[in-house]
Order: sequence, then C-alpha cells, then structure tokens
Amino acid sequence: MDKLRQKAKELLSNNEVQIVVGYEEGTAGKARPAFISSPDQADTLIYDERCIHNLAVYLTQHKLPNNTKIAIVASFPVMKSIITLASEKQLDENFINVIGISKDNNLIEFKDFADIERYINQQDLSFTPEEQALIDKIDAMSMEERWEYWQNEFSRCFKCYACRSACPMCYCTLCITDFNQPQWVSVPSHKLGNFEWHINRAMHLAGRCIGCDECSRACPLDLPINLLTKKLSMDIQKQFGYSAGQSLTEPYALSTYKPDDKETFIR
Amino acid sequence: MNEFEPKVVAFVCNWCTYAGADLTGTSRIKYAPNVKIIRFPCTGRIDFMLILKAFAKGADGIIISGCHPNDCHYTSGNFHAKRRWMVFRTMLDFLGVDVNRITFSWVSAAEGARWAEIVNTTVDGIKKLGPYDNYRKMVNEETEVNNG
Amino acid sequence: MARIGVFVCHCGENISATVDCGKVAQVTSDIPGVVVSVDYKYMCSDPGQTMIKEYIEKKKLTGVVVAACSPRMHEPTFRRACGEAGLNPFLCEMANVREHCSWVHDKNDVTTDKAIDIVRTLVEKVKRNEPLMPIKVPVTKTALVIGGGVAGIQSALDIANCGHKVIMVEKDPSIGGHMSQLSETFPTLDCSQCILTPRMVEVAQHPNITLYTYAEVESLDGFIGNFKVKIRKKAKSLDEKLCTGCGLCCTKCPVKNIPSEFDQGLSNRRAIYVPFPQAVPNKPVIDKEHCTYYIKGKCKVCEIVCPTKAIRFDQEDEIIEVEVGALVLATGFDIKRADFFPEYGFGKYKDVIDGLQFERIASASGPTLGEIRRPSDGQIPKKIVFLACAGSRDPAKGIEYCSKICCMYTAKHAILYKHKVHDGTAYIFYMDIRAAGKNYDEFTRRAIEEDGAKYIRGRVSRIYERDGKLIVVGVDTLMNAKTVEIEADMVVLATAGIASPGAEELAQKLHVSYDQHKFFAEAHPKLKPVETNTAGIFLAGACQNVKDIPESVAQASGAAVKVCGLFSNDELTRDPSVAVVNRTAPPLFSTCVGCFLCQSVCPYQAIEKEEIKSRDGKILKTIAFVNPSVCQGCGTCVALCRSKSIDILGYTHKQVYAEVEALLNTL
Amino acid sequence: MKLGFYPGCSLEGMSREYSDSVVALAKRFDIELVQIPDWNCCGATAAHNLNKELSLSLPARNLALAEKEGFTDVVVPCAACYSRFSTTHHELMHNHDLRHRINEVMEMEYKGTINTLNVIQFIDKYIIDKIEEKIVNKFNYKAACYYGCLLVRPNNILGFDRTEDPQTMDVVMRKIGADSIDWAFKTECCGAGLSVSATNTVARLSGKIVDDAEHRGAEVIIVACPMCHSNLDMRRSEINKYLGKKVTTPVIYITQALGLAVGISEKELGFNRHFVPVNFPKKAEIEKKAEVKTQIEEVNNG
Repeated sequence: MDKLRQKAKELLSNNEVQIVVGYEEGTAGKARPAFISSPDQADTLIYDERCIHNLAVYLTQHKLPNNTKIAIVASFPVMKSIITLASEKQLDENFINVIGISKDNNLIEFKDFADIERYINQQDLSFTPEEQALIDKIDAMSMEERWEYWQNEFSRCFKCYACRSACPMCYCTLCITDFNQPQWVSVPSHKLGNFEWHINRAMHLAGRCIGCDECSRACPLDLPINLLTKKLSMDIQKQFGYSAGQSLTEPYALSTYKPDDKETFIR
Repeated sequence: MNEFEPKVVAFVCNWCTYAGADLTGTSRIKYAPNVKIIRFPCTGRIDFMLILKAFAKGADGIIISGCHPNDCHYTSGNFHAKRRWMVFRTMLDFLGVDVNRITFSWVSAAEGARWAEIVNTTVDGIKKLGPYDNYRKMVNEETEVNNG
Repeated sequence: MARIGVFVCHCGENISATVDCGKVAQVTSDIPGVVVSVDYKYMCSDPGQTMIKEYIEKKKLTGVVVAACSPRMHEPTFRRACGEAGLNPFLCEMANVREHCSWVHDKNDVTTDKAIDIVRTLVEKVKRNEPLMPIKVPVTKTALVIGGGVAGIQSALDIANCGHKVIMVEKDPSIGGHMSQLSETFPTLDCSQCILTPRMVEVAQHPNITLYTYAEVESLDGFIGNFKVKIRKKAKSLDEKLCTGCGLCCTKCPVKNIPSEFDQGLSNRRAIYVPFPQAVPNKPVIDKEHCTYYIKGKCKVCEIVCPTKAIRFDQEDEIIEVEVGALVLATGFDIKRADFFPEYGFGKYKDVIDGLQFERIASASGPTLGEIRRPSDGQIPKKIVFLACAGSRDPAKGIEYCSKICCMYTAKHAILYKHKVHDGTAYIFYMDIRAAGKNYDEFTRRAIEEDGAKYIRGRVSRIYERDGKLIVVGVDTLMNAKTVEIEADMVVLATAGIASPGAEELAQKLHVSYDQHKFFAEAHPKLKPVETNTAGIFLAGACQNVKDIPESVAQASGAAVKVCGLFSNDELTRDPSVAVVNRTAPPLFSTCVGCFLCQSVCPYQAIEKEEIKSRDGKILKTIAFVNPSVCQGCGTCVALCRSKSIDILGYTHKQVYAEVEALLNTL
Repeated sequence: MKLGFYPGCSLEGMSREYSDSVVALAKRFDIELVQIPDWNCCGATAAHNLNKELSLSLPARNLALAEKEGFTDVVVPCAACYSRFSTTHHELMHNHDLRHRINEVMEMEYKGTINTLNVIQFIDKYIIDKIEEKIVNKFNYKAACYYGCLLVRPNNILGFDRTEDPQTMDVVMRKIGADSIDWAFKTECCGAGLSVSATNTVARLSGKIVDDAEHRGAEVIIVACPMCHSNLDMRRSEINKYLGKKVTTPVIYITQALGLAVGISEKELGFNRHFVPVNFPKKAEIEKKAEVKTQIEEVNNG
C-alpha cells in the first residue's frame, strides 16, 4: 500500500502524470474510486480485497482536457480491459501509466502495453469452476425453464443502464438505445424492452467482455446479467479459440472467420 | 376450426437465395405462401436485431438464407454471417428462445427446388410448433404498459 | 410528405392468372402516402412505361413501386424510365409478385393478399429511399487475357487492334493451346497450324500486346476498371533477351526420354525444350523436374553449348504486378483420359489412343510426320475403329453432358484416315451423329458417302487384345441389336471434354462462379453469355463449356467487344449502393467511435481511417471512412457496427426496419 | 468361430462340391458355417421378373431368420443368392416404407443388421491373412479367374471390386502361388439360366470364355458361382462341339483351389463330381513333393 502511495506521489510530483485513478476509503466500509491530482492527496490511496471496481471504465470518459496523462491502479481485470480498449484503438499508450497490482497485492511495473499483454498471458485465464457451474445450471434447464427464468429476471430490470455505465467496453458515445430512427430497442422498461436491451448489450460485448462482472455488481437489482456475456465468452473461446483482453493484435472474434468454422444447424 | 397458418419472414441475400427463389418461380415449383421475402445484398448485412424485431412484430418463424460457403458474391460475407449466427444462436438458446423457429440455410441461385423444400419444411416445422405464444405474451405486455 | 405511385403489372397472364391485380391496385391505393395505384397488362411495354412517366409528372410522385417480375429482371428498365421522367432512379423499387408469388402459389385470396403485402412492404421501403447519384470511377484501359489458345489470341488481337493495351498470360512455354496440336480442322479440312501460327506470331509482334508465357495469375484485387493483378512468371532458367532460339541446347541435352506433352506422349522431348517447332516465343525452357542439374547438381551441358550464354540456372520465379481494367478468361478445356474405362484397355494396350493423340499422329508436324502409324509397332493400321462418346453422355462412368465436338472430329478422323490409308477401313461406333452447324452435317455425310466410313449405331462393351489384334466387341442397334466383333489394328476413343484442371482454383482466385462441372459460369445463359457475374471479367472459348474453333473465336470476339465497350469511356458509373459512415454535428461529428473492428470484416479493404481536424489542423476525432469506389456494398460492416454508425445506401437501417414492420403488421 | 451360412438350392444339388469345399475350407480355419434354420429359396432369377414384393420378401425372410439367430456375417457362396440378398438389403435399407411393407408381408421384422458375404469377401475377411502359414502345396498353375456377372454387379449396390475389370479373385489366387493371367472375359456372360432352355447360346457364350482362357495358356479356370461352373463345366461337350475342338481346361471353384493349397483331399473337395476331369500338369507333383519335404524339414528343424 505504501509502495502504491509512494509511486503515485512521485508520478504526480515530477509531473509524469496529472492524475492518478485509484481507490480510497468510502462510506460504510466500502472502497470507492479516487482521482488524485496532487502528491499530498496520494496518502488517501488504498488497495485491498475491497477494491474490486473496474477502474478502466474511466479511461474512455473523454472528460479530461486533452493531453492529460493518467496513471491507473490496475488489478488483473483492469489490465485485460486496457488491452481490449487498446486493441480497439481507444487508448494512447503515451498518455496512460499503468500501475499494475499482482494477485498478491504487489506493484508491477509495465514499460508498455505489450508488456501488459505478456504479463496477462502468463496468468491462468481459464474460467473458474464457480463460473462454469453458474452457466451449467442454466444450460441444464429446459428451454421453457430458461425462458421463464430470464423473463422473470428481466421483468425486474427498470433500465437504469448502470450495467452500461459500469462497463469499460460500453464506450459508444451514442448508444443504440438512444436511437429512435429506427427504434431498435423499445424504450419502456417492460419485458420486451428489457429483453431487447440485454440481448443487444450481450451481443455487443460478445467476444469483447473480459469478465470483470462489473455489470451485475453495478446492477441495483443484482440481475445475473454477467452470465449472458460470460456464456458467450465461453462459447466463443470453445468455438473459435478466442478470448478478449489477451491480445493487442489478434483480430476480434466476430470480425474475422475461418472457412471451416464448425456449425451444426445450417441447412 | 381452420388450421394455424404461421407467419414466416425470410431474410435472403440478393445473389444466391433471392435468385434461387426467382428460379423456383421460373420453374413454377409451388410452395407455402406463408413465407415472405426481404432482400439484402448479402447475409453479412443481416442485423441480428431484425430477427428479434420480426418476432416482436408477430413472426412465428424466420428463414435466413444466403450463398453456399465459397460462393458468396462478396467472397466472405456468408462466412462472417455464419460466425455471427453461431454466437447469436447460442445467445437465444441460452435465453430460452426457441431456436427451432429459425432456419439457417445456404441456397444457391441454381437451387430453385431446394428453396421450395426449405420453405415447406420450415413452414411444416413451425405448424407443429404452433404460434409463438411465449414471445407474444412478452410483446403484449408492452402494449399494456403503453396503454397505461 | 411522400407521394408514392404503385404500378401493378399483369405480365400478360403470368401474374393475373393467380393474383387479382385489380384488387392489389385498389387495396394498396389506401396505403398512407400512396397517391396513385393502377394495374396494367404489360408494365414493361412502351405504353406501360409511358404511363408510369406520365403519372410521375402529373402526380409529382416522390417514389415508385412497380409490382411485377423480379428486380433482377426489370429493375434497370423501370429505373431508367423513372430517370427519364425526372425522378431519381433509386426512388423506384420493384415488388416481386411474379417469381415470388404468382408463379409459386395457386389462385386464391391468400396469394392475392401476399402480393398486397409484398407491395405494401416495398411502399414502406421506397418512402425511405433517398435519391442516389451513380459513382464515377476511372478505367484503366488495359486488358488482361488469361490463356493463349485460339480464343485468347482472338480476344487479345481484337482488343489490341482497337488501340488498347493487352497483357496475355499463358501457363505453358508457348501460346497456341489445343488448336496448335490439331492436324486439320473441320469442316473445311484446312491445316490447323497454317491458320493459327500467323495469328500467334501477330500476338508476339503486336505493339499493344505484352506476352507472358510460362506464367500464371497469382492473385486478383480491385474491381471493374481498376483490377490489380499479380502474375507469377515461372523461371525458364533462361535470359530471353540473349537467347536467339537456335535450339542447340535442346539437341545436346542428355535427358532424352521425357514424354512430350505437345505430342501427347507419342514422342519424347529433352529436359530443356521448345514444345513444338512453331512455338511462340520460340525459345526453350528448362523443365526443373527432369533436368539433371536441378536433380543432381551437375551437368550444365546446355550452358556450355549455348553460343550466347543465355542459360541462367539461378533464375527464380518473378512476381509481376499489373493494373488492368478488364479480364478475359480463355483458359480452355482438357480431355478426360479414358483410363476410367477399364473395359476399353486405354493405357493397357498401346494402340488404344484418344482423339487428341490421333490428331498428333495425323498431323504433318507429328511424331509420324502425318503418316497414320500405330504407336505399338509403327505399322499402318488397316482396320481402325473410332468410339464416339467414350465418356460423354454417360452419367454412370463419365460425364452426363455432350462434349459436342466429338461427332465432328471423329468424322474428320475417319476422313483423314481414308485419305491417307486408301485400302483401310474405318468403323465408327456412335450414339447419335450431332452435326448441327454450318456445313457440318454435309461433312459427316461426306465421311459416310464419299469416304465410306462405316458408321455403326451402338455402344462398345469391351476391347481386348488377341494375337496382336484389338477385338472390339459392340452392338449394332440398327441391325436388330446383333453383337458385332471387329478385329481392329487401332482404336481411337473420342474422350469427353472437361474443364481444365486449374479452373476451380482460378475461379476462386478471381471470384467468378463456376458450374458443377467446374466450367466458368456465364452471367446469364441467354442474355449474358460472355459476362461472368463479376463485373469486368469476361469469358472466351472452351473455359465456359466445350466449344469448337468457330464458336470459340466468335465468343472471343464477343468478349473483346465487351472489353472495348468498357474502355470506350474514361470513367464508368457504379451502383451507388455502398456503405457510408454517418456524420453528425460537432462535437460528435459522427456516432462512429473509431474502434475499427469493421476494418478486418471488409472483403475489399474499403475501410480507411479519417481524421476530423479543427481549422488549426488539430485532430479532433478519428473515425472510419468507406472508400466509395472500392466498396462493393455487401454491408458486412453494417451488421457488425455496434453504434450503427455505418449504413448501406439502398438497404439502410430505416428501410429494412420499415420492411420488416410493414410485412408483419399485415401478415 | 460361428458364421451364418446360406447354401441355396444349387449348393444342395448339382454343385454340392462347392458347398463341401466352402465348409471344409472354413473348418480348416476353425470357422463353423451354421446353416440358417428353415431357409427358403432366394427368388433367384425368376421372382424379380414377376413380382417385386415377392422377389424381396424371399431373401428378406432368410435375412430376418439369420438376424433372429444372432448372426452378423452370413456367407452366401452362390453368386445369384448373394446378388438377391445384397439387393434386398439395399432396397429395404433405403426405402423405409418398403421395408415396413415387406416386414408385413413376411410377418417378421428385418432390422438390417446382416452383412452378406460372397465367397471372396469371406475369404478376404477370415482366411487370406492366415492362409500362408497353412499352405502345404503351392497352387502354382496358370489360372484364369472368371467372375461372371452377378458377383460384381450392380456396382452401386455391392460396391465390391471393379465392375469391368475385377481383381479380388486374382489377388487371392496369387497368394496361394497361382499365376493369374490377364484376359478379356472375366465378366462376360456365360449364358446363365439359358443352360437348359437355349443350350446352343450357352455353348457360344461360354465357348468364347473357355476358348480365350485356353488360348492364353490358362491351365485352370477359377469360378465362384455354381451357374458359371455348370455352364463352363457341365456344358463342355456342347462347347467343344461349338468350338470344333477339344478344350480340356478344368473349371474349379476358388474354394477348391484354396482347399488343395491347404492340403484338403481332392475327394473331400468333390473333384469327382466335375464333368471336365480335374488333372493338373505333372510339374505340380514334383514341386508338391519338394514343398512337403521342406515342410517336413521345417518341422524337424523347429
């Protein structure tokens, strides 16, 4: 923790960056995102198991004046997000200083994104048994049961779009839900509208979701919407051997193809 | 009581399946009138949302058809489409949408008879499945909400 | 407010037989935005078109829907008509109520209702159509001709003589193709080489023609008027500038036993060789497979004897990149070897040969210098049997189609044989004599009546050798199906013509479609016989299906005219239905967020980066840009874009969405 | 090991030696051929000319019976029976309704688990690999393998060997030391059923076959079909009349040839039942002795 504060201090004091994005003590014993712009504030920075928010989401908010250099406290999901965003030309290496945090809470120095890419690929990237179990549970249901299950879940959604705002990959400046010519997603938060929104969300994140689960964490109603993208990630990994957040150069799973992609349903 | 006549929308590519359906016509091969065709330049153009919209507007079944692999007029549109359908289908299935109501097929410009066969088998299949009430229920709730 | 006109065509009775056109017109007239809806017997007829034009002016129409046949049939017709009436052609759509409705359903209300729905759908679409301006693209006035057979030669010369540049690519060391192998040609019996070789020389010397022999097309990019082609020039191991074609090397090469491709294996060639004496260019190539130096690393006899020191063992394949505006495919055909007929013993018995081999034997430049001598022992065959349809019209063993040229060349063979072996007898087993063509039937009659060729209508079941004779067992179906046995000295099989081996691969390289027999497919069987469905690529000769010389030459000239037509304008207009990235007011500029995931989707590399700069040149935003002259309008990028920032003109989100809605609201 | 066995009428009658040699050969390789209980006529050439359902029901019943017995491989030495069995199996497997109908007709069910083997397939599957160690007398004669019509046709149903230029018999014969000649009449018609009704036609057709074989120096003609055998062997006098010369080339079943090679006695193989006396050139004797001697030595040595 001290190392982290130390690092932040020096970055700010010798003006390598103008702002450090990290975590600080929040209310009710929660950690919350912190935006440190001067060395003397750096001591409010913390890092522990409560610091779970995917801070990468702040990197695409275009709120900062141009040429502001940012340092970001990057847990593993944040690193993956950064790689994905970089592969989608959303980040400029020269303006972002990544303060990596290893699984055992030590600082990691990265000289560039490629360095992060290397680090990520050394880690265990497989889905956890817990994740698998959640998916299997739903896969095991009958079609009717699945339908009922999700209808039920979606019926509670009231379209606050917290899932959208919390996701680093949802960075469109004008989201499809904001269109009405044509009205791709029905506006009201009734079953159909919610259903269409969540399918859109999942499909737009298909193969791009890095699995930080921020969406369901952000959801005030705790809808398990992270399962939608997780399911697709698993499927895409199985079918095309691609997973998001692991490569700066590899083409996105859905903007490429192999002639011998195996499907079973096309007549 | 008269038999249930499903509503089926076909999204087809201009170069293979649309031409194939033309050939069905020129060969005077009869098929079920339940299917109505919307023409696209390529299966690669077909947006997954259109399928949802079709269901939302009351379709009981959907056909998506384009060129056989390697025959795409744009060389790779159908390959990209194929990948997307693989993913989208997984999504729908995971959400409990009845994927048996969606027929994906490759029908070339020379396969007039095959088009008729695809249409008829699809329509028969949907007849067995009956009207897509689940989706209707979800949609009707919309109108309720809208009306107050 | 939209003002749409709906025009329902009866197409004689093709539509009105099952669809109540009057009702369609009457019902659709109630669709909001429709100001006129009429039906007429023949919309595509002159009065029909005139009616549409009049309504456009009278009713100030903003859109037209023609409910008739498939847009693939008459869309251009009606769009032109609209254009002439001052309405942007792209504000006209066709509702396909013939191919997709009247022809495939029975006469009843359901069919009529479907027709109405189809029209309604297109009305909703056309309401959202926008006027489009055709895209102009420049034309590179150079043609690439692939294949140096008679068809390729004809096309190349025709195009070159119109003053355009031509590049010819031939995979063999010499141009000339199959025709250069033939002895005489039907129905006039003039010597093939005598009429062809001057044309070959003309190609070589023509100022507008660049000739690449021993070369193949590596890849093709771009589009009509602007193709980029990579040509692989295989190493000849020879400096062609230095070589004088003296041929000394070919006489000194120690490897003597390579069966000559040109003589169909009836004679041998060396490892360094010129395929035939009249070859163009008349310069040797080294066959690396057989050359001792390339195999063992020593020999180099040719290099030693070469007076001009032209041999280059270290020469490597060369990739040449050219830009052309159009392509002519003239890759020709091949013959199906008869060894899939074990009962005919082709390959087992030396004296059972195929038609092309007989051409070589009968040819003055052939291995026997034109004397009819059989391969096994050089004897002059006194009894010779010709088998027509040895593979053609035979779904079980060969190919189902008719190879078309065999009847004629078999008759020719019989005549040639009789002219050279006066005391010999020629038998011909046949299914039918198909001699349709100018002076063709007369020719076969001549074979029968003047030269006494014995035609036997029936198939041959087996050929076997006994005491140096070939026993041909067949049936004479006209002689109450009696079995006939002929003790022949030589048998000639008129084997089937098939697509050339590389055809499929080439077709995939060039994105032209091909039929189940791997022959290149024409764009329309009747109305577009020389076009392929890829704009700017044309067909000449037997690569489309087996053809005789007159047909090949005719089609070759046809293709040439198509190319010259294309080259007659400095720029050509292209279908404006291409993808565009939307632009909005600052500070957004566009809903595109510049993730560029669309870039790798595009089959044509049409998507580029566009930097939106402020006045002082500061980059405000980087977004995608679709190059309209490269984009082919497939729309694969459109479906991928999450923020729906790309749209495709003619199939916009608004349009297709409206179609789905209209179609279902009424279903 | 036990395999199903369908003799059919010929092997019970005029070509009993074929049956005997098949069974004896099998026995030599510890295979017991068990007759399908209560088997009936295969329909042969008559039925399918008259009534399709009948022509399918007859073999189908045999197949069903074999299935009931739990056989999977059934050996059918007669080429005609083999053809009917295979055709029936093919038709029933490719036409569900027809299968249903036929099952009704015969009041039994055929599921389609039976694999019909003709003699060559049988040899190929169970014997050929083991034969070399069992050879006592090399069968070193010039042999003309005659396949006839039904063994390899129709190709699309049997998918067995090359229709116009079959090879499987030749391969087997070479294995036991024969020099199988290349000749033209392997699959030419022998006259088949005309044997009785139009003997002169058979004399002509079979005549050509025998003549060509002899002409090419064949010392023996090898067959795998009772019909072929009777025409080439039983009708030899008529053949010789037609040819106007005496052709003595014997005609034996492939199983008899193999039988000899593995040392089954001529009596057991029923050579005595042939019309054309089966005696081979002397050279065989010598080599045979030599063979046996080496055999004995081998035994002594190890």
